[in-house]
Amino acid sequence: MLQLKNVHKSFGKNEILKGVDLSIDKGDVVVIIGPSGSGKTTFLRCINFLEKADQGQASFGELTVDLHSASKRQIHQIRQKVAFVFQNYNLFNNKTALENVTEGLIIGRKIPKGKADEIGKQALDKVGLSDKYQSYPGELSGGQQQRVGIARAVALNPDIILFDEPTSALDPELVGEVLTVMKDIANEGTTMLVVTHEMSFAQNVANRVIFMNDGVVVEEGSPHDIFVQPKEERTKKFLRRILAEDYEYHI
Amino acid sequence: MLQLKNVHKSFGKNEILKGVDLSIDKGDVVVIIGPSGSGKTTFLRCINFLEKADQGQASFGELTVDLHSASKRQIHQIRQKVAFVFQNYNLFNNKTALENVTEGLIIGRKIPKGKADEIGKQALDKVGLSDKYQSYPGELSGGQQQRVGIARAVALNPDIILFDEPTSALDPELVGEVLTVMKDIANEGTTMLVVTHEMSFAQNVANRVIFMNDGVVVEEGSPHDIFVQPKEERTKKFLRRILAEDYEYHI
Amino acid sequence: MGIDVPFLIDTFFIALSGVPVALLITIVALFISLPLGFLLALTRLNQLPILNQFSRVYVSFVRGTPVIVQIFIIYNSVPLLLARIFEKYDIQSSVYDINPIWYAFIVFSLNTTAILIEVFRSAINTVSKGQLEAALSVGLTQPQAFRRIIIPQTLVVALPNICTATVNLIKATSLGYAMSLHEITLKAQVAANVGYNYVEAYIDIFLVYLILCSVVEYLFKWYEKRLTKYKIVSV
Amino acid sequence: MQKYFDASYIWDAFPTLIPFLKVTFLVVILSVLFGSFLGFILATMKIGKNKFAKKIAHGYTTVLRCTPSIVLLFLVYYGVPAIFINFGIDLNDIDKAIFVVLTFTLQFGAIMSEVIRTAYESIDKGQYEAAVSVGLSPPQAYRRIIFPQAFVVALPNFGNGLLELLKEGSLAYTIGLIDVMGKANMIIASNYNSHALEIYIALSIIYWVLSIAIEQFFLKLERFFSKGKQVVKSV
Amino acid sequence: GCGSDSASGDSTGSDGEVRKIKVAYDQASKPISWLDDNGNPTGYDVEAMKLVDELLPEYEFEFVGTTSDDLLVGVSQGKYQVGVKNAFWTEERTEKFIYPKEFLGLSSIGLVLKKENEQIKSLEDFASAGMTLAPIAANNAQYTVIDEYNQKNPNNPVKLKAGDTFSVDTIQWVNEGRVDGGVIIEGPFEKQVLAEDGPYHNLVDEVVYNEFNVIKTWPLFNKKEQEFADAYDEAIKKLKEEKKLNGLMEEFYNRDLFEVLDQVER
Ligand SMILES: Nc1ncnc2c1ncn2[C@@H]1O[C@H](COP(=O)(O)OP(=O)(O)OP(=O)(O)O)[C@@H](O)[C@H]1O
Ligand SMILES: Nc1ncnc2c1ncn2[C@@H]1O[C@H](COP(=O)(O)OP(=O)(O)OP(=O)(O)O)[C@@H](O)[C@H]1O
Ligand SMILES: [Mg+2]
Ligand SMILES: [Mg+2]
Repeated sequence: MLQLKNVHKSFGKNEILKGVDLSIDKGDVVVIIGPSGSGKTTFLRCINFLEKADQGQASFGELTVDLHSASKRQIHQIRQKVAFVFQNYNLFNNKTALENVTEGLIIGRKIPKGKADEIGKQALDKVGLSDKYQSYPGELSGGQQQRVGIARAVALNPDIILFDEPTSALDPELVGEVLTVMKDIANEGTTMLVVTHEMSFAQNVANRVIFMNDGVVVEEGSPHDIFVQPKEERTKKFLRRILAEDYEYHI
Repeated sequence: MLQLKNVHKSFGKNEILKGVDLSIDKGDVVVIIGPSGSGKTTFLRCINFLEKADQGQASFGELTVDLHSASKRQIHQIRQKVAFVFQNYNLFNNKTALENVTEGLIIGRKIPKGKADEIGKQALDKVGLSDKYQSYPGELSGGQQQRVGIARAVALNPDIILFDEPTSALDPELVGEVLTVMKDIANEGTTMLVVTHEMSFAQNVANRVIFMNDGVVVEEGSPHDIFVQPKEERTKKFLRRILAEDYEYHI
Repeated sequence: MGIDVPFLIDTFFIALSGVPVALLITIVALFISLPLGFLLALTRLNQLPILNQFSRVYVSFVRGTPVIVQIFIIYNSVPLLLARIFEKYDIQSSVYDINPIWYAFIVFSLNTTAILIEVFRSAINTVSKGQLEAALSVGLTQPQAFRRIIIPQTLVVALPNICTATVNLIKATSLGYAMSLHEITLKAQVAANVGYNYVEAYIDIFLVYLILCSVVEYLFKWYEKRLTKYKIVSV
Repeated sequence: MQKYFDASYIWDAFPTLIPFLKVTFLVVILSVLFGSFLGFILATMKIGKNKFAKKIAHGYTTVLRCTPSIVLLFLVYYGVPAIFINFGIDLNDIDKAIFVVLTFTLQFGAIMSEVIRTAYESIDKGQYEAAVSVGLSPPQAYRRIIFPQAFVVALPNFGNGLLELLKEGSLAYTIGLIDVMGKANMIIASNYNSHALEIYIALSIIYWVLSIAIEQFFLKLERFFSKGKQVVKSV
Repeated sequence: GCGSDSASGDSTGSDGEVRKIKVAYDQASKPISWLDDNGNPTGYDVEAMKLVDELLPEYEFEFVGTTSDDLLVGVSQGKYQVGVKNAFWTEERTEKFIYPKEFLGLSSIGLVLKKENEQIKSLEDFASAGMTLAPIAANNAQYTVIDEYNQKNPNNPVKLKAGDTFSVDTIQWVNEGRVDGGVIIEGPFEKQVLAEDGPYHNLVDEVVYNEFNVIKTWPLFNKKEQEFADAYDEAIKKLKEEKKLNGLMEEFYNRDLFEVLDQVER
């Protein structure tokens, strides 16, 4: 359903993405892991044109666009198909939870307000925020804010939702709350591309895990392949480091 | 070495601490765990007079003071014995790493600059920042900043160091870095009182764990007592929730 | 209309000779109002009962009324009051021998203080409480913590606004002519009176202030760069 | 002091002065309107990528900040018609108020450009990204998400600028446009310069009340528009 | 070059076409010129110019109220064709403006003093006594008078300071003792102190006015208005011959200064 080919991106002289390919089928839940600075965030942002790639193609079903030279119309078309959940939520501070969810529907999609409110409420219900329609972001806890962020993405009924470390700004007790919601959504068959450090989520929910390092995809496969029998030395080293504490405690 | 008795603290009508007692011996590493809002931070802050308790005594060896009515001189005396490591580092933005460490020595303790620089460099070396003496906080990663925070506390050579969730503002890869440093310091025999969500640290490093809830100490004992055979229902419930993810992954 | 060029040039230097007075007033006013504004800003932030109310009323009056009116009121009523006080306590010096520059110091200090209270109030707010707590926790006393940690950081945030306030202050000193102060505007106007060369005089006034204020602005920018060296990377 | 100070002059001044607020308001309101528009354009130039436009906008701001208002007023009052006369357009007969409004528009524009720029820059870039990511077009994102938030940030400074303008507006009198300040001067003149203190006290009370009202109004506005705003602190 | 005669300055007098003239006046300089409570310009200078207007059918005067600074800039630049502000004559000013041949009015200028200093009759006396003088606005003719005296008497100068018209209430300052004396024109002194309803009539026994000079005052013409200035000369001459101005003097200054015209030096 979504194919990305040969995505390149430099900041100044720094080449961050050195030709990344990726193909996602409908219903897939793909998790990207990798060390800090390896280009995971940059990659997601290129897909959504929040960053303009230097080179690369994206195909959504029929529609194929060049990531570097896409026209305004094409960008708009793709953004309609893709939703983004940000690490630091980025909720609209001046809108209530419900308005945050309906903004894209009413203004972006031209759905009548009544209908949009209905969709918005359903989405908020789904993430367990039935009682927070009228709250402003400032009145919500971190976990609740991130759930609104997810509802905002879900309500758009996009072809795919991109998550960029959706739990890393949360404190430990709130992480569970958000992961549970993501798991539910995945189970409903939503296509998802998730950058995360939550290994348990990757193990339990993903059907494919991609390990990125230094701007390239080093290794990809099922969670079992990657976590239990990684082939590449770099992957092993990374997993050792990130899982160290947890192992230590359980041994 | 440090005894706290009957610490009470309210904010407005909200009673946050409802008579907390604690006794720490030289060389102890005590970890406080407990749900959000249970008063852990408030308790630490009362010890250091960053918050003025409504009631309670603190004894440091000979010196006994009333937490509510301590004089400026007494407060200053106690602060000289106690160091604090903040969750969000709170490094002095306008000072280099080295100056951050030496500020308290030169200005607070009146140690000559030459000598203070020497102590400061040693402390920074200890936390692995030999090459960052002249960096400003803005130029350091989160993990490095927190290590400067620890060096700043260590350099004061205090009787006890208080840590308030020293790793919770860090991203997962940086957590290890800071915990390692803390473990080293503990192994050198420094007395430490640590609020943390890092269960592995509590298990491996602490010689006593305290579970706080709702302004009181619910249960305390060795890590084994608390994690493996907790007595109180509230403790069990809390542990189940906070450990849930980790378990899930390892099962 | 014809510009009298020799006059233009001569008067430029006459106007320029008013710069020291303008600068003296500016510097004295800043010297008084920087610390005073900072202290009063603290009283407002800490909601000290009486001082807080006082500084609110004070700020609102000073910011709410034109400077020229304040000058007038001070210049005309203070001597009256002083004269009575002198009389009552039998002080043997004449109120009217006081150099008017003292009134300028009073008016412009009062004014700048009011503006700086607001500038500092918002700037202090941007320095997180944690900075003070950290300073106390490493054993600094409260005054030490302010001097070494809080004030330097506050200053950085406040600097652009202090710059604006200073430029406005320099321009406002031109109102000193109402108190017979030999500053830039008055000097140029006196020179203009003989031959009614007002066009030239205003061009000179314009040039002198433009140069003076641009230099001040430049100095502030330069100083700001130096102060913020620790900030550059974090952006 | 009673001998000179006659409070009845204060009371008598009010009814004479107040009608002239009309002129003050007219000048202020029009200048604020056009000045904000100009400020918006300048701010866009400063924020944008075009280096040349940036330089112009910043240079404009510096020069206008450094020019005393009275000089600017003369430059506009005499300079603008002088330019237009070259095109055969005679502006000498148009209302003085237009020149005053033009002067303050130019000045207010410079001040507002900085207010708008800093307000815009204070809004997290993520807000824009989130908006386009839910399918808003860039203009929609600005209109619906960025501007409403920047507006709240700009409000207090906008209020300050307005108060400043209100007071500066008294300058209009220099070219003979009679506003409250001008009227006060004329009352004093018609008393042969006597009892000026009382008249100025009445004047400052009017200004004070006015600015308190404006201040309160802006506080209300700020509270009203910043409904969802606490967020910023909590993140 | 900026000038007025391209658009509004159609040549005078021809074909009975009426030319509009803007007459600027200082609108806060009672009783010489001011805008009265009903919004009408009046005062000696203004009323005299109104009489001039009546005699010049080919010109139509429009009175524009403004401040002294603007008047000077405006007339020299051509925005106003003529301005009246109790202006005195100096050599240098003739470079900037046309001074006509005929003066417009007379101004009695003197010192306000405390009763006890009544014996001070001249600037020489005043200077010798080492007395202090109230500040005078820099753009005021009185400033020039004192300044010129100082130039002529460098050994015995008056302590001269410039200030602002509105911040200095000369009579009060003298009475208070803030200064020993002030320069003032007779008209305002009459109206403030001597007049029964004057605001300082209560000081009538405390302060005195000692005239030290009577000076001619002039309208200022824009440099391009020679033709108009000549027309003015014709008209004002006629008015003086018809003694029309003497009445105005009485009305605004309570005194006909034409009586002392032969003693006037300038
Ligand atoms: N706007 C930018 N300008 C310059 N360099 C940038 C920019 N954005 C990102 N980078 C650099 O690109 C590299 C990759 O950043 P990216 O955020 O994609 O990494 P990441 O894999 O998401 O890391 P993390 O796990 O820490 O979020 C980093 O070295 C970063 O410094
Ligand atoms: N300055 C304050 N004013 C009012 N209430 C406060 C203040 N500081 C803390 N509280 C309240 O006191 C309670 C305990 O706060 P505290 O920060 O001590 O909890 P904690 O155990 O550290 O929680 P966490 O794990 O979330 O840090 C909370 O309900 C909090 O809302
Ligand atoms: Mg990232
Ligand atoms: Mg806490």
